[in-house]
Amino acid sequence: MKKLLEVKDLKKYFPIKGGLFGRQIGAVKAVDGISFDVREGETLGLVGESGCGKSTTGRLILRLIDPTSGSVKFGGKDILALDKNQMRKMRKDMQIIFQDPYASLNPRMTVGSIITEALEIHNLLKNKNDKETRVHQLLEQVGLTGAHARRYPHEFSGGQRQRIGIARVLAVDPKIIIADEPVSALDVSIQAQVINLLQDLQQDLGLTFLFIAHDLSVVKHISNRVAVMYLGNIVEMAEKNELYNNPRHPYTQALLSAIPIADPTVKRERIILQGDVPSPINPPSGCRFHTRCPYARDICKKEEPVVKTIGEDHIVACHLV
Amino acid sequence: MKRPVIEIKDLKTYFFVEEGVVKAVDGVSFEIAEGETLGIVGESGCGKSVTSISIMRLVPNPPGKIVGGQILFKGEDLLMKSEADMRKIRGNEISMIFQEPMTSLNPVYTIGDQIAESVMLHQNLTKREAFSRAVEMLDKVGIPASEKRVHEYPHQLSGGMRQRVMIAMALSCNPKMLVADEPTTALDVTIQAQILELMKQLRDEFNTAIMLITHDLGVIAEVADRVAVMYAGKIVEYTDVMTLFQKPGHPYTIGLLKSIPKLTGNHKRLEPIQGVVPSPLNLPQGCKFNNRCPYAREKCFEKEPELVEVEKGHSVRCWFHDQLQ
Amino acid sequence: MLTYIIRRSIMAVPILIGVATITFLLTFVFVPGDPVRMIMGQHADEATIDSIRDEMGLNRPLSVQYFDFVLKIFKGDLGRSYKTRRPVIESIAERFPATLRLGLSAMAVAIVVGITAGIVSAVKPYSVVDGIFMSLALLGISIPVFYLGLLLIVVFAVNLNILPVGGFGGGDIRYLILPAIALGTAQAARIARMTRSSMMEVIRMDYIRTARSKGLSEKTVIFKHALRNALIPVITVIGTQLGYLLGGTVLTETTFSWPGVGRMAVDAVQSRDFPMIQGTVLFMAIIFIVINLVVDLSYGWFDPRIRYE
Amino acid sequence: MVQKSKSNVIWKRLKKNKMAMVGLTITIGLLLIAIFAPAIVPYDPYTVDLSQSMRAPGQEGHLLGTDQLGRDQFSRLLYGARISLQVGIITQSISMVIGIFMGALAGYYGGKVDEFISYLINVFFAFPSLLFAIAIMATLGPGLNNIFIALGAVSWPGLARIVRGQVLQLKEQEYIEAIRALGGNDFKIIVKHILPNCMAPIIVTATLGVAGAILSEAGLSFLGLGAQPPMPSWGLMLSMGRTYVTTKTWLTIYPGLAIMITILGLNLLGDGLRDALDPRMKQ
Repeated sequence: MKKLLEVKDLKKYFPIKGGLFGRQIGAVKAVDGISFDVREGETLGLVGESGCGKSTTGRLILRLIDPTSGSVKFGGKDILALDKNQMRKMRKDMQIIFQDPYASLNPRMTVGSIITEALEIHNLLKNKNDKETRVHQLLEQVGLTGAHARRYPHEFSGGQRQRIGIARVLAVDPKIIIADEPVSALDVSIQAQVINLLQDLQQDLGLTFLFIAHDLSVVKHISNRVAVMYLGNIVEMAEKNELYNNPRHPYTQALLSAIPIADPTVKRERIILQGDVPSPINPPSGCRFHTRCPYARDICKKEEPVVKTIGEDHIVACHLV
Repeated sequence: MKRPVIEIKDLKTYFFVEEGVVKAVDGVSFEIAEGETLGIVGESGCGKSVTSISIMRLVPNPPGKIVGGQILFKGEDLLMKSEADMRKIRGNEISMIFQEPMTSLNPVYTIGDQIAESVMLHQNLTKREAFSRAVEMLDKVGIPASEKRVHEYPHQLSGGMRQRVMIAMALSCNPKMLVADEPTTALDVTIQAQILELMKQLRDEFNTAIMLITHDLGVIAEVADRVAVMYAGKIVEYTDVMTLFQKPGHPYTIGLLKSIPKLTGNHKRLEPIQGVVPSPLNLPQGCKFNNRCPYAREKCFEKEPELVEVEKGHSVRCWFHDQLQ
Repeated sequence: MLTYIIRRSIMAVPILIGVATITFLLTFVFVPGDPVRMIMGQHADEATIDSIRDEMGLNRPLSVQYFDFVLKIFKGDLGRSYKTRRPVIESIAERFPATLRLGLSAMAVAIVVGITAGIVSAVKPYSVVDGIFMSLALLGISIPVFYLGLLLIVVFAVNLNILPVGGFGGGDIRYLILPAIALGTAQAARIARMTRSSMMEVIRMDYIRTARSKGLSEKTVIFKHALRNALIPVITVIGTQLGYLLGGTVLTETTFSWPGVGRMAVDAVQSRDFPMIQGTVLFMAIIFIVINLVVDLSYGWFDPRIRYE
Repeated sequence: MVQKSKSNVIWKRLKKNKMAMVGLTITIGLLLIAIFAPAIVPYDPYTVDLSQSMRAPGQEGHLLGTDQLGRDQFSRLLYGARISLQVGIITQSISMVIGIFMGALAGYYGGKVDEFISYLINVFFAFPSLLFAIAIMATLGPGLNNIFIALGAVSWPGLARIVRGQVLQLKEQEYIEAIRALGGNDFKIIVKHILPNCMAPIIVTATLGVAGAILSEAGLSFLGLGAQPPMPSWGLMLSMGRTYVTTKTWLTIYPGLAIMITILGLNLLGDGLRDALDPRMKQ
């Protein structure tokens, strides 16, 4: 399959200012050298706990935040090299869906004008009649009706708002959608509706997804491949069944064993990790996971592990594999 | 079965707002025994949190008010108690932990202060004794370097650590009952695992009755002994945890179980519950679930079903529960 | 904490320079016409005026004057009055104690009355007492201090004849009462309103629910858990209020013929004595900067999150 | 669900608040007085008639008495509303133009722009405001036009600080990110998405700012540094009345009352707007 998005050695350090004269005294290493590809038509899941850098990654790819270094190629083109105008055009192909359905829609605009705005930015309207038809069509595509266009966001439930956000994204007919925790703010019964919608759209429109989430069950359900992040690094990445059935990195193993399973008959051996995730300001030396890793050895403290390929499409960054 | 620590009978808590009356909790009954964990599960707005603050008698008034029912704790009705008597029970015999560890501790006092405060109040200890009790509790909940940590402020601790402090505070007076309102929802999954493990361990050690409120069926399956499923202010199903997952009796429970993605097995398409939770000011006539229920028939729109025991220890609020499986 | 204090203090220096620059611009650059001529009148001869200009250093290039001006401020030299030819700082030193006396008494009354009323109102919101307090507070922020001053004079000095109409009275406390009340009322009202709203906000916080769930009495919940948090924004208000208060002294001193810096500033404006105006305004600004620095530092005590920054 | 726009909801909330409606009534009343003063005054406010000097209220058809020059106080007070409202509205317009521009610039772009504007704001804030206004008036000389400049210069930093804070907060909102991701340009984002959503605190601040400006003008005129005779400025009238405070109290009481009612009305309206625009603060 063709690689649609190629990310290489992407880094983002947020400076920390302080001291007597407000100089830079350190950096939050939010994303610290990650590489991955997303193939056309697939869903790549990006999982990790809070502060691992997964949301920052999504924003870096879209250049909503400027990366410190690294490269992002979309359809073979290096988008970090684009100027403002070229980037504006490029944005049509790459879109984002957000986590909070209450914060992602302008409360002062009607649903219709929210969607129209997206169409207008990229001059996708032929004439005035076209506007209404397109808006209705988009709303229907996400399971709402044309009558909803005249209403304001506060008149909708969380799940419906998420649908409106999706309609806005679909308006510009993107090739890839970065979905940043799109269902984690929703109730269980509504979550399923939105997940199904996303899957239907992918099938109908041939979309590619980068699906960012902390919920491993959701990620497994929707993804083809899954990458696991810890403290700004990708520690393991594989085809989803391979990753969930045969996790090789100790962090992946612990993460999987920590998920509560909605079935009281399943009895598992839990790996309970000690302590908290260390601060990304001064991340641990060597392997970043060594402070919590049950198998850590001397080498883990000293040397950063290199990424190894251990099977078809299965990579892992651990000294012990 | 062990004797119940608490029995809730037909509890009703309403909120009187400008637009009308919200029947947040509308006739809820359940009981919890020593050392037992009752899980209360439901989606946002179903009344599970209001149930918990009703037990603590901390419903904000106005606009909220407990308008009916009984809360029997050690045989006495908490709703009949004076505020002064109630204060002797809160934090002492019934304790509570909350969803947001980041905001549930007072930012301007050390965690030692905050734990010791409870102990001094309820156990008549001196400040010095209370502080050593605080250190002991911090040890129990697995906070390293407790002697030093006891003098730290909440903002110096991570979310997981703060939730441990909340638990230490709640258990510091050896309560008979612990009310835990979504205690792990705000935490990461590896930290959630730590906290759930800790709660199980402490329950066994102190033989506390736990009421665990959550929206996460996974958490329920892990720690609950029995479960009450709530929808629109009412319990729709009430049974032990095995039965709930293997033989769910209410269409809402069935719907919930079908709509969550599974970690094991292959992935069929999810089957979501259609529609949205109705507005609490505008609940449907008859069964409150009728507008989303795939099995709804005429009767469901006419009359609301009672919660009936369909077999021993398994109650369901549905006209057609016998025809569902 | 020490770094915090030092950093905050260092940050005040550029502000001070900015304040000095604006004052300089106002008095030397934007003034239409020649200030010396304005003072000396139309009939003074050119030679006299020029010699005064020379004496004042006004014949040097502006940039030289500016650097000289800023440097002198750091040495505590605010120039000489056009009118009396005395150093401005001397006149200020003479008058400032009276202003300080007035300002401190007003603020002390305002803080005590304001915070007490705010707490009482917040604990029983929408009660009769709250209604009365908040109506009074609303009147308090709506009444001009000079009007309140005049009303107090009419009632207590003229009609009841129990307190003096004005003047300093050689430090007699009876002379202080009316001006302090006039000046402090608006501040008390603002502090009361802020305390109330801050308190009501804090009372809704999760940690207050936690405190209640521990079985603490309402008194402990309010005075131990809520108050300290609620006071953090109130302190900010007190800080900004001191600015209004310093401005208010000008009006109060004029109303009550109180011999402070404020009245001196007004007199200076009327006689177009620019170094004097500039000196008093600058001096008050410096006082205000120092006050705000102290206020900032006091956050550290109330809020450990800042202490450990 | 009935369709309703946001301003409708706000108006409904405002209507329910009795105090706010009192404030609104006072404010509208003042506006009408200011507009129609020439038509409703019983006497010309500037005509000196020494034979009518110092009439007590009610005497010889002078509702609120006359001053030392025999001018009708009631008529002068009605005309005074013109001056006060002019000061309030013009000053706040100046302050809003500068404040919103500076605040939006600083908040949206951050970095060096923000550092500079924030520094400017802090410097302006370091002056006690009335003293600063006095210093400006001393430079420019007394007069109404100079009051506009002085008070505008004093009040923009407050608004700029509020706008900056709002913009800073709003630009992190996901709906702003969404437009950026779609490729919307900065100017449109600020004007179409950010500013309309921070109108609430701007309106409240400006309403209270009108009150503050009127109060400051009265203060400056009271000190003799603002409006000059024979203008019927309330502050100036008070300062004249002060000379006779022990004998002719009506010359003090009524002008002061006029200022107080005006400020009270605006404060009530400002408070009401705050509650209506930010329902979180109430309840």
